[in-house]
Amino acid sequence: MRRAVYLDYAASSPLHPEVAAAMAICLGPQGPHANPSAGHAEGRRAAEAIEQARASVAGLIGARPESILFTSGATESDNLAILGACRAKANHGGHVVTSRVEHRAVIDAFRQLEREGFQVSWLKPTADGRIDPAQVEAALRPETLLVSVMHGNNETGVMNEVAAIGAICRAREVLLHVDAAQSAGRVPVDVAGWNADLVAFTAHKLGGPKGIGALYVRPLPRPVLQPLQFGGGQEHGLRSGTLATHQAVGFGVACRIAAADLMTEATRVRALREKLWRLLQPAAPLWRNGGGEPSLPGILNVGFAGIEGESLLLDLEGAVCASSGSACNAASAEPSYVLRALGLSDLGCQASLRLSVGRFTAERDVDEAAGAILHALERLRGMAPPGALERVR
Amino acid sequence: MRRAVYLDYAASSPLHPEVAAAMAICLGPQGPHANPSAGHAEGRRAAEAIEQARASVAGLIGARPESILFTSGATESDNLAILGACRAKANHGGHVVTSRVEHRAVIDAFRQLEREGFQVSWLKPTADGRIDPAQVEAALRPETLLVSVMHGNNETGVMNEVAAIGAICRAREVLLHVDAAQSAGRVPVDVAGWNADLVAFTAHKLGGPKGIGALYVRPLPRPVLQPLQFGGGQEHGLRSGTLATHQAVGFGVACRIAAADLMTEATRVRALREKLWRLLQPAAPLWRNGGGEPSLPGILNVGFAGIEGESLLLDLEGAVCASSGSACNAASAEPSYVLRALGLSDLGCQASLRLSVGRFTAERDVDEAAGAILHALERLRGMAPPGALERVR
Amino acid sequence: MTGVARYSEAVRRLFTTAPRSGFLPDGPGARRHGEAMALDRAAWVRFDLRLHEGRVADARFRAWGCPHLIAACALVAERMVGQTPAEAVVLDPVALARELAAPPEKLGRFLVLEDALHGLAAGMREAQ
Amino acid sequence: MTGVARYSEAVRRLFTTAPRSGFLPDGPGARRHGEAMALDRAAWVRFDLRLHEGRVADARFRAWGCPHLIAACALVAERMVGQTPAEAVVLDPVALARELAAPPEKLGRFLVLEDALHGLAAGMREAQ
Ligand SMILES: Cc1ncc(COP(=O)(O)O)c(C=O)c1O
Ligand SMILES: Cc1ncc(COP(=O)(O)O)c(C=O)c1O
Repeated sequence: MRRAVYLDYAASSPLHPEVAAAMAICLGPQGPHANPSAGHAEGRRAAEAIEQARASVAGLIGARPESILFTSGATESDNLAILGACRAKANHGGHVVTSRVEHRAVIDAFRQLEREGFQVSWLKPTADGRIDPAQVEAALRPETLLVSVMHGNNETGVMNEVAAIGAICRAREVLLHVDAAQSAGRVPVDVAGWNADLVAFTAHKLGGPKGIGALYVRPLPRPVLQPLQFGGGQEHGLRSGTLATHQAVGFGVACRIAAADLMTEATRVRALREKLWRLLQPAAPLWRNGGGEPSLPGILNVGFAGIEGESLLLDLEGAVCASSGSACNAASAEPSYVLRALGLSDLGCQASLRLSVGRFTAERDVDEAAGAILHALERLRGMAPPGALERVR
Repeated sequence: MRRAVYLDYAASSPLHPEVAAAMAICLGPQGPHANPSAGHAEGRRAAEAIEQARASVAGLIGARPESILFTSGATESDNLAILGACRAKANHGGHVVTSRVEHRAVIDAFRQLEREGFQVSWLKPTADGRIDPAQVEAALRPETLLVSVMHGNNETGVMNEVAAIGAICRAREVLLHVDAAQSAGRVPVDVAGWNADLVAFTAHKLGGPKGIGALYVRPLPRPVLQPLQFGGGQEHGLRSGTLATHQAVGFGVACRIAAADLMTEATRVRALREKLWRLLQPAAPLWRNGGGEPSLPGILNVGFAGIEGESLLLDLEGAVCASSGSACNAASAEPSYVLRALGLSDLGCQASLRLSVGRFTAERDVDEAAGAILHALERLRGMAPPGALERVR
Repeated sequence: MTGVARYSEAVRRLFTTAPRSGFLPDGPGARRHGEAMALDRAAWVRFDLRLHEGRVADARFRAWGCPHLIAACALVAERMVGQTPAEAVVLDPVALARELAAPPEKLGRFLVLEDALHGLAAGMREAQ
Repeated sequence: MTGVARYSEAVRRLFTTAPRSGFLPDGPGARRHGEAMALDRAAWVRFDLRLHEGRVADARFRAWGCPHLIAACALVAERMVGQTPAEAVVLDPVALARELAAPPEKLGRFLVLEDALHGLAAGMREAQ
């Protein structure tokens, strides 16, 4: 039996076989099993593997290895950047800026800042889902400490002009944090060109293992961070805890692979996505959520009139793995706050499906998936009460 | 060439081959690569693998799966327990109790609490390195929020009577956190019998992978925790971030293996350690740091008069991997605060070596290591200025 | 501490095969329908019945909503056939939710199903 | 962001072979020694020399301390041989630390080594 077509790269990307192989060696009998903090030869062997990985991770985003801090994932990186920088700067409050379409890891870190007495300006996206640099500029105050804006959105794929925002922040000496979890390894990321102070990303969105991420910390001027967790003093004391050698190695290999053919792969993936969009046209009435450019190459968010997302996903089971809204809160049935912020109705959100393609998606997968989706839509719409096509959108 | 004898199990334990195999399957082409938060079939397959692992992890410490929260390691677990419970209880202060011989992950979390306005009572160990339950009782105040005491010490192997401390805390309705990073999987851990509210441990000390740990959270009454990182709401919202399926699976297998022969393995390892101690006797003058019972089976901390630890470790390179002081701050040359707290002089600390044995240590390893150590001691003492044997201890 | 969202075997079967979904075929007797909609609760349900010789001779449903709701409609339509009109419109939504192992937050949708049956009952009373 | 503690090849070789460590063998000429100890800085160094015909005819060291210190002592002892007493006791601790790629926090130990040479110089002056 053929496995379901995996169109959920935005939630997590399958591990690259070369990454799996490198990790297996690391975990194997001859691998560096010692604690990389240990001073002895076996410990140094582990530390060297980690430093090599750090160089590969840094290379992907145009940074120096010293600027990369390993974490457990983008959630931790986002929190360390946002909570860490703000807590280090001000004990009881200050002004910070972010948007309504960030990932929960950012949104919820800012909500925590609010509880700690900070004032948050929540920027609304434009109709196409973007944060206008002028909006950021208008939100800044003399006492603003930090701006956090994502590079590519995890639900719609919409990308922000981070460099323009960075220039504004730099001119006003406000820290800029960028959540690049969806974009790193999928489109070029140039932390220096952005003028970013902090950039979060994660291995499992780019072919690496789950459970390891990175935070880029600008070297000059280096923002001060209060750690989230204290202890052995690893990662310059900013992120204590035994480093996971095999995880770092896997992350490093994944970054090297991603960097090697970034542009050709982005072009290929983008073409697949557009083909999928074309193949779905017979299912009109349908619409695209945040389809404008620039966009991440792999994400297609489509709304289908008259459809309820949970039933669509179950109908697709065995044929297509996809996501309604963000995978991170798939458990909750709440309509996506990202799509709501784009002006979609609750029903429109419920009628939407996120299809995301990536490195191992082939033409044939897209053909098969489109066929299965058209079939499911026909069945469900056929089952719906008369008028649903007009009312549910 | 034979590899150096690995006597640094307290810093990190080599991965069990069965753990490596289970992880390799998980990371392989047929493994559950999807995001375990995703609602589709592939996501559920990953979530099921994680839940199975959670049950194994819970089983090791006599807990129910619902009481286990996955983290990135014991450092995070300790911080989440200590900072999380105290911040949730009081915004600006309160009284807490811990000891001077805790791991840095605990010490530094309490230092952070001090900066946040909490008052910390730092208990001194008895001469043999233990925290007397009566000391804990004496330190409690009406406003005490939390006590944190480790089960087994990572440098000396000395074990505390956690159940007695738990009974005291329960009677006074004070939360008890136990750092069981060194003991879980090595000696029986019974969180219910201890009356513990929070218990931290980590996979890589018991044959599992680095980068994943657990926090046991008592179900009834369940202590309230403020998360360290916010986001997608995984782990009941207490620890957001995509769960790493392969890491959880590896942790689960390691716990199952450890639980299967806990007592026989502890007995075997203890006998090896005592043999090592006997074999080192020709190196007198020497002494044992915290040698009293009860102790973790695998740790032997020995001081050798006239010796400087860094030189001893380099001399042993290629023959024995061991640690002077705690592996977590091997980089710093500061004398171990744990040994200092036992009353050792700075020189005595510098003259001390932590030798830790474990699952894959064989008799022959101990014989070989003892030979190499005796040889190194003879050479270094022969090189020392006259009087060093008397002065350095 | 992760909850794994699941559907019971019954829900999967009923949702996948969706027996009695769609349009009511022609046949002898009177046609009745009942409909209820609560878009904010993500439920929209319609039942179409043919009554013949004092019994439900045939029944169809149409629904927009989650798999549990669709499965519930299929089950209700199935059970109606052969019942008297009075029997057909009686429903214990809580028991139904339990039977289909629906999570508690979905009970609101089952109440919409119940409303559609009430509409059906009203229509049948009027026709009497 | 992890620093990997390392020893240079020279330090490893000098530490492992420790040439000129131990006791000074008998021989013609005068024996001199210099010693300095700073246990709080983890350094204790002693040099033993034999002077013959206005030169250092033989030299030995003993040391308690870290590998960098032991390597430095070995290097200094080696270089002394053949030098005049005045040359033998001259040392630039900073240059030596650089030569052995010792981390900056270890400079204090090299100053103890320098002190031992000062002691040696004092002993030689007295003897003159
Ligand atoms: C934009 C964005 N930020 C942050 C995250 C969190 O990443 P992780 O699950 O690795 O913590 C994700 C993915 O879940 C994401 O898409
Ligand atoms: C007693 C104790 N607590 C906590 C830790 C921290 O564990 P991890 O490195 O997995 O964060 C360790 C080991 O380093 C330990 O020995």
